[in-house]
Amino acid sequence: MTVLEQPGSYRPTPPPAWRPRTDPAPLLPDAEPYRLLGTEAAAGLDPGLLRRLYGHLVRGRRYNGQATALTRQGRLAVYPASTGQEACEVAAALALEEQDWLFPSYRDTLAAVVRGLDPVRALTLLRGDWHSGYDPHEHRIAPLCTPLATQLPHAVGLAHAARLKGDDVVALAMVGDGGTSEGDFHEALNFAAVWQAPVVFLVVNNGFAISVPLAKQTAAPSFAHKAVGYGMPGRLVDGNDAAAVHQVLSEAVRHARAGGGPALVEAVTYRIDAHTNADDATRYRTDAEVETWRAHDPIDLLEGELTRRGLIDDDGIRAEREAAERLAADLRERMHQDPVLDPMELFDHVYAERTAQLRDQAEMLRAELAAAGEPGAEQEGAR
Amino acid sequence: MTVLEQPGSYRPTPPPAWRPRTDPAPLLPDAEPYRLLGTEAAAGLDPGLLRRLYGHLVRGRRYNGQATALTRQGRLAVYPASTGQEACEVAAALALEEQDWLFPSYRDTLAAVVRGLDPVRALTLLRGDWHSGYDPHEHRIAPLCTPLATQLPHAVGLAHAARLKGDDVVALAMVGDGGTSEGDFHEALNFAAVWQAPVVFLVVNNGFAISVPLAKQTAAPSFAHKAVGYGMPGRLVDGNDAAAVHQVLSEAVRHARAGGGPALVEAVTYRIDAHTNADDATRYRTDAEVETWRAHDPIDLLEGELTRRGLIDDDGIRAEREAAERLAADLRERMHQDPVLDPMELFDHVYAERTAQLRDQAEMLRAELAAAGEPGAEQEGAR
Amino acid sequence: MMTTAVRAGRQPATMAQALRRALRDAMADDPSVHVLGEDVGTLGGVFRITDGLAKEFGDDRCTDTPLAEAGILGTAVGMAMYGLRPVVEMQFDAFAYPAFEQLISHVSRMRNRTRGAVPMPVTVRVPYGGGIGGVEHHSDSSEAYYMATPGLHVVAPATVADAYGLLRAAIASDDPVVFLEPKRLYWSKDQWDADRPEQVPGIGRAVVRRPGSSATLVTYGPSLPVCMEAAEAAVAEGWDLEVVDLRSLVPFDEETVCASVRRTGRAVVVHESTGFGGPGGEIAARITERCFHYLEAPVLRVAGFDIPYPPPMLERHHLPGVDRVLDAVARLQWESEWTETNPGGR
Amino acid sequence: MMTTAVRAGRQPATMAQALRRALRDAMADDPSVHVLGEDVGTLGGVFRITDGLAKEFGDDRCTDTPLAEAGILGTAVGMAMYGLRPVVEMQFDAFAYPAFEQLISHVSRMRNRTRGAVPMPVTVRVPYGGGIGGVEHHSDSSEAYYMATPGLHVVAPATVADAYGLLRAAIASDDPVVFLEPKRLYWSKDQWDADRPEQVPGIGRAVVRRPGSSATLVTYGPSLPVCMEAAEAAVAEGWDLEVVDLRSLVPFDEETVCASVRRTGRAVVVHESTGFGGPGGEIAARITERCFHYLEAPVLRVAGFDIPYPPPMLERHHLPGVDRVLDAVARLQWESEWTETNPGGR
Ligand SMILES: Cc1ncc(C[n+]2csc(CCOP(=O)(O)OP(=O)(O)O)c2C)c(N)n1
Ligand SMILES: Cc1ncc(C[n+]2csc(CCOP(=O)(O)OP(=O)(O)O)c2C)c(N)n1
Ligand SMILES: [Mg+2]
Ligand SMILES: [Mg+2]
Repeated sequence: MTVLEQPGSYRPTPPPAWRPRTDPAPLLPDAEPYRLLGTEAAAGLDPGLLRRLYGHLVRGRRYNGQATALTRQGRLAVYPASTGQEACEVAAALALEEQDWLFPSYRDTLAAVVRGLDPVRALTLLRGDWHSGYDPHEHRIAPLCTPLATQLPHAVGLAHAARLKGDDVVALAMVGDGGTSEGDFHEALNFAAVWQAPVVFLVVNNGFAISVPLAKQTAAPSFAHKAVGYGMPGRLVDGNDAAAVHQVLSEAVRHARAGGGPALVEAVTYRIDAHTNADDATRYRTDAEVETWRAHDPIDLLEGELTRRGLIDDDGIRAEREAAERLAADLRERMHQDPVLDPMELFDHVYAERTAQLRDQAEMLRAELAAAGEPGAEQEGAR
Repeated sequence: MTVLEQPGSYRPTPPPAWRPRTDPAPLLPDAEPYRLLGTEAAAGLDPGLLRRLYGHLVRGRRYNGQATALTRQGRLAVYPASTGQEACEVAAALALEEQDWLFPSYRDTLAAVVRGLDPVRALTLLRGDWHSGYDPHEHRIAPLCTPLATQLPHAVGLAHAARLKGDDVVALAMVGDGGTSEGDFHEALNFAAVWQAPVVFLVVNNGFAISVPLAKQTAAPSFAHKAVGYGMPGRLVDGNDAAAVHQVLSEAVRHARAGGGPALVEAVTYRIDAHTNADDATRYRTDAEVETWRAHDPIDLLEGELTRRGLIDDDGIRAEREAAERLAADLRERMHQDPVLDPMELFDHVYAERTAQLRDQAEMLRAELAAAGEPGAEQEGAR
Repeated sequence: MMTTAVRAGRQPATMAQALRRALRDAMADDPSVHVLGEDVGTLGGVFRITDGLAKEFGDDRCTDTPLAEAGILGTAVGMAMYGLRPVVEMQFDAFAYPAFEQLISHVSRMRNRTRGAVPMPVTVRVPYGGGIGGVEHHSDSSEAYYMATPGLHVVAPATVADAYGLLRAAIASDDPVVFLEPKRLYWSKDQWDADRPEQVPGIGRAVVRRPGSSATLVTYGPSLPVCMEAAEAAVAEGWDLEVVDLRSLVPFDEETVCASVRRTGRAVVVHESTGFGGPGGEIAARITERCFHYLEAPVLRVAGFDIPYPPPMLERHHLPGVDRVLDAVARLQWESEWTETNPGGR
Repeated sequence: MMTTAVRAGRQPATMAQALRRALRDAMADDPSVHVLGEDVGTLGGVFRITDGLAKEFGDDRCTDTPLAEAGILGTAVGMAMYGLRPVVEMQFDAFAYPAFEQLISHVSRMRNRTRGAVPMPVTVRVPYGGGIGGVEHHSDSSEAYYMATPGLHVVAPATVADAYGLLRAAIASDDPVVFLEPKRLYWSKDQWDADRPEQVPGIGRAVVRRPGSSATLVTYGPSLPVCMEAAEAAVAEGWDLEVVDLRSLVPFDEETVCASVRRTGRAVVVHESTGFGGPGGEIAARITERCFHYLEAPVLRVAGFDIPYPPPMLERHHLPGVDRVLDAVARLQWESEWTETNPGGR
């Protein structure tokens, strides 16, 4: 199936509507994931940035550990840890400006926390307290999204709306390797490219969708190779190299901000913990595989770079670890306080105003609560 | 954003799960659509095949014209003509073996007819008689599919099932440029690639989805460039060059049959008629554009080749046209006979057996028909 | 441009014209209103409801999207998060199905999820119902799906004035509204003054279209004209039927419906959607719960059959027509039968 | 492998075990049965219902698919066209929504479209309902959507024996079956002999789980245990409640339900799904149509609130429990009240 270019005497005119719409070459990713740490290029990196990334990684790791521990204590309904993937979480949050928007998936509480969200509020959903514990507009973080890939078109719509209004806003949306298989992934990328919306799609490829390994998820050379099919650049990066992820994402964000349109970044990483605390990862992968990835740990990689370049010493490392412990202690303590929930609130946000039916139902619940002497009943009169 | 390959002293091990899964290069299409007619390569083509293609094109064009005329006479509810796209329709049908399956979209009645389906039965849906007028198993043609792109996963499932059973079956599924934007397109291609199912996807890119032009549908260099993102070969072909479409599809079918997995073929063509008889194409495109495409007509291209090579003379051309007229006359005549419909059949195929509720409803309708002296009532007793 | 075809003063106007005018006026009044969908721009929509909007307001306000319903609704969610008021057109009822996940999991729940911080002022316009000779997938009635989804308003106008007023109200609403446009009423006409549209009292208010005393027909959308005709025909049979047009299924105006049924003591719910699991079940059950001791007979339902929508040549057998409505009314156990069919009494 | 944990003879067995055994037996009996879904292979499903199947029958018979529900159901359609019997697992109720277009437009209609030439023997297993402390999107009850879709059977077992029998029947059916598995009953136990499963009389037959004379509780799936408990508690109040387990919503067993209600004269429909537009409307309306003159009181409904499923910490307020069922029974206008609330009589 090669194109034979041998013009004959009456060679037909080419189909007039046909013109290669974009040059595909620059849209294709390189064959190997981009890396910075340990390469000479790393020498040019801002030491301050590296220290910031490092601090977040160390605290992020501790945060993942503490949240997982809280599930064992019944303080969280469930926790999908990003242990091992912290470089992606941290870099995604730091690549954005204040006015930009982050669209996290359910695994990306850490990115939200790094962006400034109170860690306890970030866990509201997973704690089972309310569906989302924060006002998305406050830090410009969309609610942690559970139905896979459905947050991607939201990011496109928001970025498009901002662009139409002339606002300087980029949206960064995170999705897993499994999530790329959903139709919404495809539709979102296509809308973004057609509208040239300022969106950066970050595929956090951690090798598994629960138990399903990459080979059962895609046959593509990489997820980054999908980009050319939408007419946007695709980039492949070592997801455990915080500096590389940060650089690639920052460039993509800058490109989008400058009107260059969307980009797709695939970060190759690994989920060190099970899918969630409820999952048993030994059913579908070997400890040996986990170990090979532990040898490529994002914290070690960055710590190595910092140490080698004399940007951190043992005291510095200890200080970061202590900060992480303080964060964990604070989280532990605050999560041990029972949240105060008002059951009557169940009827408050279904619509801007309760319907007649909801008023009846609220009345019924109020009466039940009153009969049982439970809280919630008394406030209701005031509504 | 280039990959810097400068190994440092402690260069981190590469992410162990990372290996380029497939070599992307052979999956990428050439920049220009593949053409045969008018090139020297055409000289190697089987004259018999060219004559067959030509006959089908001429009859297909007439069929499109006649069916459109029938809508004006109220004999068809609606007709989405494939005028100008006949090369794709004919080549798709002829690229398949007897045991293979065709999955047409609503515009592809012609492909079904070329595959052997009675032209009148092929029009059942569009006539408003019943939803599908044929047993799909008879010619291995899935029902003409209206919800866009939804037939693509069906093709994948069927081809996969056949492969699991060890049967030698390839499925060829047709979809429009607009249809590629749907999530089902994405999911189907991904499943096909992961399962290495013997499916050929043919994107008939006729430049418009009703009124929406290509530039509002995709920003990709071509639809064929989407293939690499799934890990299957993508090929681009001049959709008005029947010989080229046939060759590319036949190769893809052979490849799939041999266990090589799926392929994506984009045929670049143009819809000469309006979207359907109900559409007013002057609202969204110019006559001048249509004219440039008329100059690249699939029948003219093939007729030119045949004439130049002395494979057809005026008599031969006349004979084909007469055959087309006979087909049209037959179609006209048979379509002027009112179909006989039994309203009671409405309850027969909802489930294998009527539910109690459907029995009640059938009884009600039977009584109504009887009261009105309409047919349908009398048969019912026998059910 | 057909918009301007509606001249000053009360004139015959079609529902399509009123809808178009509502979109135009909403866009003119509020720059945050954006229309998006398949073919809504250059073409003006396959039913021409958005005709002229792209020309008047530009492609950015009235946008031809790629062909992907989940993508359309999903991007609308993002636009709404940023403060816009997207009005989405689904080309036909059945082509809204690909967008169900976005509709159910996000459009209907985002406000609740965020404790009110992120409302979803999204209007989803759905040309719906049959009776237009459409081939498969072009005549579905899917209101039952929407009704079963808390967080959505579900509206179906049946008159030209309501089409305008309710669409304006839908677009102005801070909650998501599924706006069902009865396809076969698009070209129905009423006297209507485009420059002084009647006030429609917001979403959630039913209206008595015809007062009567013998029984109540409860209906909405494309079945309203059927019920009005049935009510006229019923006069000859000695029945004086009241016709209630629900206008919105959610919120459901229990008050108006129940007041009517309490007065008449008998009710028939009429809609085109399939009967089993359709909207009529909720309506009949609710009326019965609230009005049981006023009822002389069970609330009956006249609906489409429990089958996939039939092919055009058979659709007349499926659609509830005047005769079926009258048959149901006849089965409402009028005096003479009452004692017969229920010999033991209660 | 947990399958083998069910030993010979009547033993305590969980619904999860019975479902697993049903899949296993169906696959062993019929090579055309294929299981597919997310994590159904190596992991055995997030609820472990497919545990061991991939090992026993190979990856081609029990397949971990890419993560795309429309793709799963859409390919299942193609597999069914080729003569296989796909059993699809949707990981949770709410994650079936992306597959709605395939379900409505194809799975439910293919037989009808092709005049019976292409039946759709597809089973869609849906772990459904709440009460398991799941976070958002993990506790939906979406049976109303399925009920409103002609062409689908809708089944919901409530006992271990039914889970086995109905799943076998669903897989054997030549029609598509949405098989709703009450998540919170997965680990409920019954005495059950895996090697001699009780015969279950096919899909479409309700069963009286507890005979009674005062009123009928009509329910299914996760609400059955609630109703049984309520019936026991009601004895103390002097009520002898009959409990009807529908087992399948489609086909709907009018006969059994109406026979019961005609006997008792009173009925309460109980389910977890939201009330408005939920399954109970159809059920109540249908009972009323058929049994009006036997009814001493309107058919009442006890259902989830008309809200998106609440967060885990509040779900106990949402779920219909024993008290709400008893409250509804109390409102069935027993002798003394009857005259009070309806002074004029009828
Ligand atoms: C639409 C949808 N289907 C299924 C699920 C259930 N589910 C939750 S997480 C998950 C795996 C996701 O894998 P991936 O996208 O790779 O993200 P990761 O968990 O690895 O971060 C699945 C199947 C879901 N949340 N949404
Ligand atoms: C899911 C879905 N959405 C919308 C439609 C309505 N519709 C029918 S044809 C069409 C345009 C299709 O364009 P394309 O895929 O390019 O095929 P073509 O008509 O050009 O052959 C649209 C929007 C549909 N049939 N299905
Ligand atoms: Mg993953
Ligand atoms: Mg097209």
